[in-house]
Order: sequence, then C-alpha cells, then structure tokens
Amino acid sequence: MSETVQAGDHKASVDGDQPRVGVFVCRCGGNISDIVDVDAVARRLSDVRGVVCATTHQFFCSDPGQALIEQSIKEHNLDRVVVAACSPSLHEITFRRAVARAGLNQYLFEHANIREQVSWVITDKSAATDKAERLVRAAVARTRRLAPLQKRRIHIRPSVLVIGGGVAGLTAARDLAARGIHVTLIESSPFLGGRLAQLHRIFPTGQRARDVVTPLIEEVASNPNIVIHTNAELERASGFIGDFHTVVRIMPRGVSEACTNPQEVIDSCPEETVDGFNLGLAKRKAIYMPYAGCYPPVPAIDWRSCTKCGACFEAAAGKGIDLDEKPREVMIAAGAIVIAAGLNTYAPRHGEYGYGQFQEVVTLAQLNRMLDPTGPTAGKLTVNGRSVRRVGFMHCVGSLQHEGIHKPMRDGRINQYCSRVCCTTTMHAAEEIKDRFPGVQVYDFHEDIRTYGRRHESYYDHVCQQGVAFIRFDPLRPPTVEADTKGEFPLVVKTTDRLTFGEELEVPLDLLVLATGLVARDMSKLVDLYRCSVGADRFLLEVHPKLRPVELAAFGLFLAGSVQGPMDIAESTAAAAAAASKASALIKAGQIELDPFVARVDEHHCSGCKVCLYVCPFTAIERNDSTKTARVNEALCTGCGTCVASCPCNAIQQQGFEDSQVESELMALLAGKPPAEELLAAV
Amino acid sequence: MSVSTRDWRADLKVFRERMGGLSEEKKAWAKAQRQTLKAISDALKQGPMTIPQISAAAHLPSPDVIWHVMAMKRYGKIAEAGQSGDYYLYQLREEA
Amino acid sequence: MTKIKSYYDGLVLGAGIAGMQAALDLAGQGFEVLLVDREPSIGGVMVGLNKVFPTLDCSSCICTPRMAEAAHSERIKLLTYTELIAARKQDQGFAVKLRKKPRYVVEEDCIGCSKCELACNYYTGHDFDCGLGARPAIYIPHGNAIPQVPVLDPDSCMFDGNCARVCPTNCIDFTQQAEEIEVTAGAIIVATGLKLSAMDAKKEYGGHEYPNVMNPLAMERVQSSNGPYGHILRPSDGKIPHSIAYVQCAGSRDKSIGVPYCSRVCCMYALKQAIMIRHQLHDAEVTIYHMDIRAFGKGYEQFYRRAVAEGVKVVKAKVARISEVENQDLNLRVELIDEGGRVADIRHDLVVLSLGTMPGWRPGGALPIEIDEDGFITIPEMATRPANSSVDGIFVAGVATGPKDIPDAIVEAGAAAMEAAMYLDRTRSHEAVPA
Amino acid sequence: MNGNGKLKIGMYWASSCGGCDISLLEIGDKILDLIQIADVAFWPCAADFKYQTVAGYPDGYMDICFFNGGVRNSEQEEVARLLRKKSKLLVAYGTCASDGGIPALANMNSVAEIFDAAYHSNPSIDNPNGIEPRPHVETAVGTLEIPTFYPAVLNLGQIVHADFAIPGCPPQAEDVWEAIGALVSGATPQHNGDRRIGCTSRSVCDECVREKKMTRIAAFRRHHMFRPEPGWCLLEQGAMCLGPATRGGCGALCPQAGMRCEGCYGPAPGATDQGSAMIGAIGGMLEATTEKRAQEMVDEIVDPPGTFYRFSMATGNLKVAQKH
Amino acid sequence: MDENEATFHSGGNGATPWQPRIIGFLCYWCSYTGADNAGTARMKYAPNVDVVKVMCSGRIDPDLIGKAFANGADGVLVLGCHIGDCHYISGNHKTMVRMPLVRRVLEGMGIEPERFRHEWVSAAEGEKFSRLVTEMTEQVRALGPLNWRERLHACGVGHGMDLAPWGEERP
Repeated sequence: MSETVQAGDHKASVDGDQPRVGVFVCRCGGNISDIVDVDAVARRLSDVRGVVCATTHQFFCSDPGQALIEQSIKEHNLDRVVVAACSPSLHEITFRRAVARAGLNQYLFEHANIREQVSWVITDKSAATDKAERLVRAAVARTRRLAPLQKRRIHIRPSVLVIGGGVAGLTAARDLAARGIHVTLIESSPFLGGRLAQLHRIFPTGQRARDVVTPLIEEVASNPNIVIHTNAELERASGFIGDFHTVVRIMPRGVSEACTNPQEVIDSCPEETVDGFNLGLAKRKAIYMPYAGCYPPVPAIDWRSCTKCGACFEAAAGKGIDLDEKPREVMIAAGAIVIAAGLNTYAPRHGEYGYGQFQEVVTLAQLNRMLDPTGPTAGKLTVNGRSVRRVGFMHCVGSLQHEGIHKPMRDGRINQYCSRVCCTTTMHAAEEIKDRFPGVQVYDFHEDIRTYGRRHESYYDHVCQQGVAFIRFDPLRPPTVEADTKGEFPLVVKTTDRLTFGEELEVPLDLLVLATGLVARDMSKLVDLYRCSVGADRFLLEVHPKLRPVELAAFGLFLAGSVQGPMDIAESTAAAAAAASKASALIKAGQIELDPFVARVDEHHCSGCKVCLYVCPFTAIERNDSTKTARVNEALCTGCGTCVASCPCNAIQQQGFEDSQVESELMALLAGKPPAEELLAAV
Repeated sequence: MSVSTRDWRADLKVFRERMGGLSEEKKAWAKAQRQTLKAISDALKQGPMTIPQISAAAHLPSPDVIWHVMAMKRYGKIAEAGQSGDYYLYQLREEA
Repeated sequence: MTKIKSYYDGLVLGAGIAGMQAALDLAGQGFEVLLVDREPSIGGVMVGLNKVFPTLDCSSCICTPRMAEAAHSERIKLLTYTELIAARKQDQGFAVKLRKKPRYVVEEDCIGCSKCELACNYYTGHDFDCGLGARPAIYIPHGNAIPQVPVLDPDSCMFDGNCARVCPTNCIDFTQQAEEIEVTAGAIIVATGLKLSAMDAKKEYGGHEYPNVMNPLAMERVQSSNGPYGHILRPSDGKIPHSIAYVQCAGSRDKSIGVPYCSRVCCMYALKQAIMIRHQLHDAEVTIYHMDIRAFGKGYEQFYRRAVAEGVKVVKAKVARISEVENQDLNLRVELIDEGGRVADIRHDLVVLSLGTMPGWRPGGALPIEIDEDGFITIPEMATRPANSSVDGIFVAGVATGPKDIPDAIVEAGAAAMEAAMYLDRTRSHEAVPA
Repeated sequence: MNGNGKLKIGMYWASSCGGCDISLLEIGDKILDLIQIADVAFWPCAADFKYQTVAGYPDGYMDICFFNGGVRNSEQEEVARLLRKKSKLLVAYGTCASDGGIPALANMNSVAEIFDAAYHSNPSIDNPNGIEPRPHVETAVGTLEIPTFYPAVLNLGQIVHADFAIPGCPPQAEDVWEAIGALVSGATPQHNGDRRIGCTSRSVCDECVREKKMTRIAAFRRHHMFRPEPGWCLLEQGAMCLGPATRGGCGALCPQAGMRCEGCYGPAPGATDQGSAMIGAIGGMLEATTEKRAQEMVDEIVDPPGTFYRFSMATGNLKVAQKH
Repeated sequence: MDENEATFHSGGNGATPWQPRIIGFLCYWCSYTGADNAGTARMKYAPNVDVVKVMCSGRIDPDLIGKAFANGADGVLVLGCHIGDCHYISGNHKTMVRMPLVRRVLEGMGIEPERFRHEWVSAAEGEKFSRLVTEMTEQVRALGPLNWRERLHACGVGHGMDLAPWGEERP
C-alpha cells in the first residue's frame, strides 16, 4: 500500500493567493559572476510580480549561503524559492534540504542552471546575462504554479515468494532466509533440485552435482524461515510491490510422509513408464522417486501412468497413500517475488543429426546421465550393450541457428543465440571420457569453441593434449549423419574441416553426442500473471542488462538464474544471490520512499479511452471498468510523464511537471508574448 | 564550505622544497614543451593546417605534434577548421 | 584530516562498476559501507568506455547515475585516492589500515569549477585517455568524475602557484600529506577490477613500438566524443583511418605470456568498436582476425551477426607478425584459414590489439587471502559460492575473480553483497543489526 | 423575455454548409414545443429578416442566438458583433462556429490559392476573363460593395465572446434539444468547465462499443484498404480513428458504422489542440520498435494536418499556415 | 512588472539585432546531462536555445511544441536519450513516433523543417549538444523570425477576444 509521508511542512499558498518568491542568484566564486552580471539579474528579478526578495551570494552551496536562504525564507515569509546556480544534478538536493530545514515544503523549490548551461558556454556577457535572466524568470513563473508535494512511501510485507526449486531458487531462498526473511518456495515438479540434480559433474570445480545439490536442499529444507510447496502450479496473482498475492494450486502427490516404507511401495507398483529424470534412458514406476536421496524423501505418483490399481496402497498398508487426493489452493502473500523458473534443453527434431533415427545419437544431457555411476548405465559408456570405441560431439545443436538452414521453432523463430554452457560442458565430458576410458577416440565437430569462463579454457587445452580431434565445420554447411555402410561402425559423420583448409572428412562413430542448446520453458502463465517482459529469445527480459540486470520492469519482481537466459551453475548461483540481495534490501527497508513526481488521473476528465495503458512501460496504469476511468498505481509509477503526453483529454498530470507548470515556464521563456494565464485559461 | 584563510603562497614554498625543488630536468622539459607549443602556434599563424603540415612547418615529429595540438584544442587554444582529405584542419582560436 | 567513522559494516575495495554495485547493494540492505578507490575519481574502467555491447548504450549514461547514487547514498562513505595498506582479521571483523594520498585540494571546499586546471600551462599525458590526451599538473580526472575535485600531480607541477591564484575558494592546500587511516570493517568486498595485458607481451605485434598499434582502451577513448581527439584518428599523424584491423587473442589464451585463459570480453569489444567505427567512418573497412568468436552472452551472437551484416569483416586467421611500413602504416602477415591456409601480407592504417584482461590489483600480503597462479583471487567453491574468497568475511566481485563482462560483474557484485550481508548477520552483535 | 412573455431566439449562418440549420429542424416535433415558448427573432435561412431589423432591436433583445459557421469575411464578422450586442446568450452552434470546422481547412492555403481553385484552375470553371470577386466594384450604377474575404477562417470566439458552444457537424438533435431546454430554463447547462454543451464530458471512445484489445497498430490503413473487423477498435486495426481525441456526444455514430471518427465534435474535454492530442495518443500505440519503422508508419499517413485538424484548425495552436 | 514581460525583443526593430528564440525540450537523464557535459568541458555555443527540462522525452507533449511556435518561438529542438538508453525503458519510443508526425504537421502548416529538430543526445555527447545548438541557431537565423503570433494577428486571430478556443471570458 502506498501513502504519503506527513512531513508537517505545509506552509504553501494555494493558487489564487499571491505566492511569495525568493530568488537567490549564486556567483559561484566568479564561475557565474565573471560572465553573468548576477547583480543585474537579481535587480531585474526583484521587479517581477511575486518576487519579494532577490539576492546574490558568493556560494549558496556553502553553509553561510544555505543559512542565508533559510533566514530569508523566515524573514520574508517566502513560500517559493528559486536558486540560480550550477546544474541541478549537483546541488538540487542540497537546496531542497535547506528549504525543508526552513520549514517550507521542499518541492516548492526550483533550480535554474546558469553555470553549466550559461556562464560556462556563452562568451558574450550581455547575452549570458539576458539568458540567465530568462531562465530565472522561467523558474519563477514555474514556481508560482508549484504545489507542495510529499514523498510516496510504500510498505513492504516482510516475506518473499521464490518461484522454482532448482539451484537458483534454492540459493535465493537460502540466502534470504539466512537474513531472517520469511520465504515461500514453490516448485512445479514433485521434487527439488531442478536441472542441477540431473547433472553428473559440474565445471570448473569437477564436483559431483549431487554433492552440491544435496547440502543445498538440506539447508533450505531445514530452515524454519522457509516454507516449501512442491507440485505447486501458479493459479492467480494480484497486487504489486510490497504486497503481492499469489494463489498456487498444489497438485496431489498421492503419498505423504506417513508412508514409512517408500522403496517397498515403489517396488510394488506394476506400471512402468519412461524415466524423465534419466532423460528416457531408463524406466521407472508410476509411483517413484527420481534418485536416492531426493527431496522430499517421499515418493510421488505420476497420475498419467497410474492406473489406481491399489498395489501401492496395499504395500504401504494404507499408510500415507491417498489415490483420491484432491488438489488444493494456497494463497501466498509476499512483499517481493524471485522468479527462478529455470529453462529447458533443446529437444532435437526427429532426424536432426540422426537423432531419433539412430539409437547411437544422444544428447549431451543423456551422456551426462550415462557417465553418472548411479545413472542408467551405471557409468558405463555403452550403446545397445556395445562398448563405445569412437565418440563424436556435435556442437550448437539448437543454438546459433541460421535462417534458411535451420527449421524454425514452434513460434516461427530460430535460436540465433549461443547457449553459453555447451562448449565447456562438452570439453568437460570429453575430458572425463578421456580420463575414464582412455582408449576411446573422441571427435569434436564445432563452429567455434566458446570456453569463455575462467578455467574453462584449460579443459579445452587439456583435451587437445589428450588427443581429442577437433573438426571445424562451416555453420552454413553443417555436417550430416548417416548409417555407416562399411558396417564397422553404426554411424558416419560427413563434413568439411576448415582447420585442415577444407578437407572432406568421413568420421565413423559408435556414439554421437549432440551438444543441445538451452531454450526457455513455456512460461506463458507466469508471464501472464506477473506481466513479465519476454525477449526475442523467449527468455524473460531484465529491465536493463547493466542498470537492473536481475529485475523485471515491474517493481518487486526479481530474476534469478537461467530463467533469464542460458547460464552455468556458478552464474545461476551468482544471479540468484544478486536477486536475493535486491529482495533483501527491499524487505529490510520495510518501506520504500519514492519521489512524488508521479502521474495522477483526474477522473472527471478521463474518458477511459485506454490510450495511457499502451504507453506505461511499468504497467502502472489500470482501468476501472465500472467507472470507465484510468487509475495510476503510485507504487508502480516511476514518474516519466509519458502518459501525460499521451492523454488526449489532458486528464493525466504529472506532479511537479503539470502542463500548467511546464507551460508557464515555456511562456516566460518566450517573454513578451501573451501572459501565460490568458493562454492557459481555456484548459 | 567556506572560503579559507589559508596562505597558499607560503605553503607553496614549503611544498616546492618538499618535492625537491624545480629540477633542471623539469625545467628542460617545461622549456621544451613551451617551445613545441610555440612552434605549433607559429606554424598555425599561416592559417589552418593538418597535422602533417604542422609537422613539416614546425620541424617536429607528427606524433608529438598531434599530442600537443590536441592538448591545445582541449584547453581552448586551437579549434578544428574543417577537413582536408583524410585530415582535419586546425587553426588558432581568436581569443587565445 | 579526513573525517570518517571508526567502524563500517562493509569495506569495498575498488569503486568501479562492480565495487559501486556491491557497495550500493550492501548499503541497500541497511549496512554502512566505506567505498575506497585508489584513483581520484570513482567509476573505474567503465566510465571511460564509449559504448557498451550488445545494446550500444552510452557507457557513461549507465555508469554516471550509479556513481551519483553511490556518492549520494547516506550509508556509503567514499574515500578516493586511497589505497589499502593491510587488513587483518580480528575477533570482530577486520582491522583495516588505509593510506589516503594527498590531492593537494581540500575536497570539502572545492566547487569543481576547474579554474585551476585552465590556469595551469604545463601538459602531460592523461591516464584517463591512455596518454593520448593531455592534462595539466592539476586536473579534474574527467568530465564525469565524482568527486568533481581536481588532483595535483607534483611530478609535473612547476610550482608557479597559478592554480591557487585563481581558486575562488582558496581550497588548494600544498601542505597536504599522505594520511594513514585506521578503521574496523565488519566484512570486506574486493572489487579491484582489471588491467589489460601488456601491449608488448607479444613482441611480434609491435605494441609500444609503433604508434598506430593501439590499445583497445585507448581506442575506446578515441571513439568517444569527449575523448582526446573527438574523432577517430590515428595517433601517429591524425589521419582518418580507412582500414583498421583487430588482432584477437593478442593477450589471452597464450601460456607463453602468462595468460592461458580466455579474457571473455575481447571478441565482443572488438565487434563493438568495429561497429562504432563503421557508424562514424562510413567508408572505413574493419577486419577482425580471430580464431573463435566467443559471443556467448545474452544477445551477443545476435550482436556478432549484426556486426557482420553492417559490413565488419570477421576473418579466421592467425596473425604472425605486424611490421611498420612507410607512412607509419602497418603490414600484417596473416595465415588465412578459410583460404587454404594462404599466407598473405595485408596493409592497414591502424591496428588494435585485443589485449586480455588481468587482475587490476594483487593483494601481495595486504589481504590474508589466497591467490591463484594466474593472479586472480582464489574462489574455493566457485560453482556454489562464486563470491567467497578463501577467508570467511572477505568476498570478491567482478574481474578480481576472473575476466568478466559488465552484466556478469554487476550480478556478481550483488552476490558478493548478499554473502557479505549474511556474514555480517552471522558475526555481528545483535544490537548493531539495523531494523 | 419581452412583450408576449415568449423567448426571442435567433439563428444565423456564417461560413457553413447549411447543415446546422437543418439539424435544428431535426429536433422534429419538438420544434412545435419550441415555437410554443419562443418567437423567432432572426433566422435568415427560414424566414426573411433584414439586418436592419436586428439592428433595430434593443441591446440584449434576443434571449438566445445560435450562430453557426465560421467567420470568413467582413459581413460575417459584422453580423457576429451585431448579434453579440443584441443577444443575451450567444451560442456557437456546430463545429464551424466553435472550432472552424471544414471551412477552416482552407487556413492551410493562402487566399490566392483559394481564389485560384475557386475561380481559375478548377476544370469545371468557366471564367475566360479571369474575374475575381473584389470588395469594391465600380459600375454604372455606382460602387458595389461585397464583403471582404478574410485571410483565414476564424471561429466565433475569436471575434466576440460566445457564451456557449454546441459542437458537432452537425450537432445531434437530441443533444441540441437538451441544451436548448437547459438554456431556456435559465439553468447553466452542464459544460465541464469549457462551456461546451450538447455533448458529453468525455471522448468518443467512451460512447464507442468497439473494444480495445490492447494490441498495437501494425500499419495504418485507409478505409478502402480493408474491411474492419466488427467489435474491435478501429484505431487498433490501423484506421486513423480520432475517437480518443474527439469530444463525445454523437453516440460514436461513425465508428458504430465501421467508419473511423474524423473528429467532428472538436477537441476532447481538457484539450484545446485536437491534432496534438491525437499525435500524443498514437505515439504509444504503434508496434514500431525501430526509428526506421516508426518513420515508415508515419509516412503512411496521408495529409497529417488535414487528418488531425479536419474540424478544429481554428482552435489548434497554429490555426493558419505560414503562407498567410 | 510581470515575469512574462519582455526583456528580449524578437521583433528586431530596435538597436539590438534580431536573435532567434529557440526552445529546447530536453530529457533529464541523457540530454540535459549532455548539455551539462558541454558546460563542464567549456564548449562555447550560441545562447539562443532556452532549455525546458522534463524527466523523459516521452513527456514532451506535441501540444507544447505547437504552443511554443504559436507564442514566439522561432525554432524548437527536442532531445532525448538514444533508443535503448531510456531511463524509463521505452519513453523515447513514443518520442520516436510523435516527433516525425509533429514534423509532418508543421511542414503541412508551412513551418520550415529547419525550425524543428529532433535528435538523440546522450549524457556524454556534450559536443553533439553544442553542435546542434549552434547549427540550429544558424539555420533559424538564416530563415529569419517566424513571428507566428503576429501572423495570427494579421489574419484577425486575437483581435476580437483572445487565443482561447472560442471566447472564454477574459479574467
């Protein structure tokens, strides 16, 4: 909720009363007064209607200078102040504070820039003096139209919703909870850990992924400040920074902690289905746990393959199994939201580099499962029961696509972008193959090797030394994969090699690993509920990659990890911590104070034409369908004023930049022309 | 902030001593720079010139010339005066 | 005497973009921060850049609001022109010793009018413009500097007193001396940034030897409208170059020069500078000689393709040698990969060596942290705690942990601030925790 | 009220098409009610009144006088001043009187250009001697005087003070009747602070049933180029519908029929310059994300001043083109 | 004396030669800072552009431009952040659509295109700002005074009542 700060300084005359303006022209130790005749400016201004004092000083920014302003306000009972000095970017705050100290509303102050934009750029003294005078007159004209304003204050509910239970979501939740902030973590699948849990080893440390994810989950699960909902789907959302309300639908798990013999229960299930955790390389039961040590340590029922035969119910002796469990809804109130919804790997099309056509063509993620000693092949490098002798890696599958060469994705767009992690992942996997299976020959088909990160290049370097053969293809003529007709190997990759100056190569292989790229998930619900911006690459789009890299345009929504684009584990972790830092700052402050230069709708003038709704980049304007008028949500408004220029009925005004204020400034600059009042009378 | 009563002239003397005075080397450097600047100014009295033209007129290597010309430009003594082929022309500013 | 408090929750070393962001994020969470930079202005490398990839925003448009925010924050105290002598871990936080170098200008009294700068008549190379531009002995570091306060360089001062004579506030103080400052800091964030690898690391490229073989940061300044020339000109004779070459990996991915790693930003800055050259000099030809184009970040590949579409020539080649020929033009002997390995001699007006990034500062005992063999700060748990150094309580952000582009450095700064905040929560006494 | 206790009303047409006079008759049977309470003191279109008759009235004789059409020549100015004097309430009736209307589009051209089109270069004109009207013509019977042609069309308010304005081209009968009723009863009609009556206090969009789907304009299309989808905002479909920037009161007649609003009720409440208001509004509605595309789309708009100021040139900021 | 009374005569009938009167609408974050940057670098430029500061170029209502011309401006300069640099994400995208339309309307009304200029100036482009100001001033000077208000008077506008749309009562 937003409210205005009560500053208790309402000494300001309203329109109609004659404002009492004080004008203070700074000499700036000669920086201004050497060119601008500041005494003449003050003298001429003292004749202007409403100006009750006009004076100069060597340095108004100095303590005595500020004291003079304060004293004059009291002495002359001023209710408007104009300081003509350097650029407002330097001392506007200084003078606003001085004005406030004298008991006047700080927004009844106007700053005229007669140094950077007058004395330092004009050589002709009389022209400079005239210009300074005009600018000060305009400032006086503007101040006379000013109204006292109050800063906005928005209270922040001290809790955060984290969406996504992968490494980024877990990290953000852990960090926020460590700072004593209440966190609700929701995960759409039945288990935490996300993609990290599926990885085998992570670079550049070579740690086992399981060794990283398990302690992280433990930390999160054991923290009393964190509430976890798995199987949770977003349903509805409302609210804004400080007070978001999100309703999630908790889908039935079918199994509760009361089930004491999960493994027996799983074993009892007669239904087998494709094991998604092992990327289709294995099968699992309809009631399942993805891996030993997963969290929660409670099986879940895959309702698509469950026949409700009741075998599990019997195996558990009825304890903790509910085959008729219903979904339920939970409302989560939060002051801020961290979105860590993660991403997907690119699914190659049927026939793309032989994928789906040959069993010997797998994705890099599948290879990672194969290399995992706890994985479906128990860490053996075999295909169809045969040991692999020659393995090839194909880079950029689903990334760095070119118009006309690659088929577009479902939305008609191709994936132009680089998926960032695949090169190093490939080098890392190649290194592991070389280390663990020294006899295996490794071939690497690439366009560029982008081992950009620190210590990433050393993998590349190392596998070069280990004898991995690198073959560089032309991206506009990608390699082809065929069955090897000579029969010794199942596959052959045909390509030209730029590194050997265009040599035509045929490389027979036992296994071809596709380094598939990373793609955004279908986030339409999320995007819809929180009105997120989406980039051309379908990932969520930050406000600005440098100014606000982990924030969405709407205040209070933060991005953590690969929901924003491809990232490796370290980068996701860093992004999650950065998002946590922003959310934590918001929560710890308890409230935010914002400049009062917000837009306001005059409902009597508003025609409800919705024009303003198109322009606001911060979705701060909504339309009340019953009154058919627009309303500005002050908590979201950033005060750009774009809607003001858009409103065809002039029903929106920006505080501090109202039409009448800007126009009176304009008219004063065009001095000698009709009095502003007359021109504005019709408005 | 207030205007102080500091006696900078006295301080400067102490400062100069503390910094080891004005060495011969430094004097030579300053003199060389004054000469270079003057040579460039003198050359430009003939009218706008490119860097190679100044270099030829002032008998100075062109990297030195461009550096000093740019210094004079930054501090308002020289202004650009259009282009001649692949080079910009420079001229003395009237007020300088 | 510099007036500061005796205790700060966080000490941030380095006020480049990562340090400023870390300081802001830490202050944003309610902590008091001391932000220290050894240079006379905050802003680091970024404030001197022309544009930034892949959005081509103006670098100072992004950097200066951050600088102002850091300077105006009530919870951040800036100490410029100050170096760390040593920090030692103690029961509560760190005992820190700093050295504030003399500016010879009273910061509080200066109004930034630059009259002194204009009154000083002796010029020397300006570091901000990589030596291509001049500055007098007393100078405000640059137009966007914060604080807008000059610094006097005694080495080039002729002791003529001109500066003090024109100063309207009499704020030039020749009596200033280096000052040692001792504070206690609850936690430390190291954001000491980068320096480029040496121009002459590869002798065969003629860096330092030929005036028209340029450093990429110098090229940034040359491309900037407020740079030393105001136009793209070559440093030997002010000629508008028609043919410009970029030599990639001129200071990275080469064990022999001690930089085995990929510097991560060179491909992108070369592409960006090439685009900016094409924007400013429409008929100029820009060729980038490279082995891999590492356009890995968000929007980077698209940027690469845009550069190619805008006419930047990107050529897979190895550059063997650069030699100066008549008119101070440069000859590049290259092996053209896509032309069957043909060796060619190609002449250019100007060559930019895409130098690598190296750590901008080595603690050398000033901080009790471990350093990797390549000079970057050791991060024991790089994948899970990317901002934690080997010492609990000392965190690292930006290029100090390895080469990084600006978005990654900013994100990591946020992570470092979060880690520091958590550490402070863990270690500080409760009453000190702000509400 | 004088004499018989009935109101004295007047109606005058200046630079207008006559549609306004007819629109007053459109109130239908109610005209009889009007006659019950009011005598017509002046209505050149309907009855034979001489200016001298009006000049003979005492000042303020007429209770209400409706003035339609803009002021294009000296006669119209003279009558406007006369009627101001002789009327208690002077009402600018119709868009020409209130905002200049279609005739004010001629403000984009100089008098010479207008005369050239009207008397010379138009193919349907037969004027072999190239005669143009002149204020003074010497003839055998003496000097003939005709009114002076002014360099621009002005609205009534730029000549004399008008108490109220009823916008519309023409004003809608129901609204007119309501406004008359209010004026007759002596009450100040509802006018939203800007003295416009017989219209709503909102824009045409308020009355329009077409829905904005919040899609952005992909390309501007003129009416012959496409068949608008029913129920969907015409502007979003690319028609340059001036609804958002136009005063309501017509019941969104044109958009209802699939035609874009051309802006005949003049500026929307709160605005004085209809064209600027419309340009401001569409600024945020285009799909264009690059400068090039924005420029292309803007270039697709035919005759921007004529489009945006079709009915309100005289109240816009600029009012006349520089040729004058 | 009212603050709006003349101190600067644009008629050019006295001893002072006529000076173009140009209004510059500048966004705060880039262009205004760019103008400050020109000052810090002591770049000299013509004194004829008077700056009206707004937070975003998206706030520059086309109405303000019309009002400026109608009330004595001889030229109008609109400056905003470069596309992509907007402090408010996309405020300048609106400017990018509006200004070409304003230009076409002004052209239709016979105002020379040199009197209206719309450019992007970043915070670092002080040089560009000073160049634009000087260029614009010289262009407008070459065209001479616009005198729109006098023009309107010559057409009879404002003789009877005032410029209010249709006869708002005088205060």
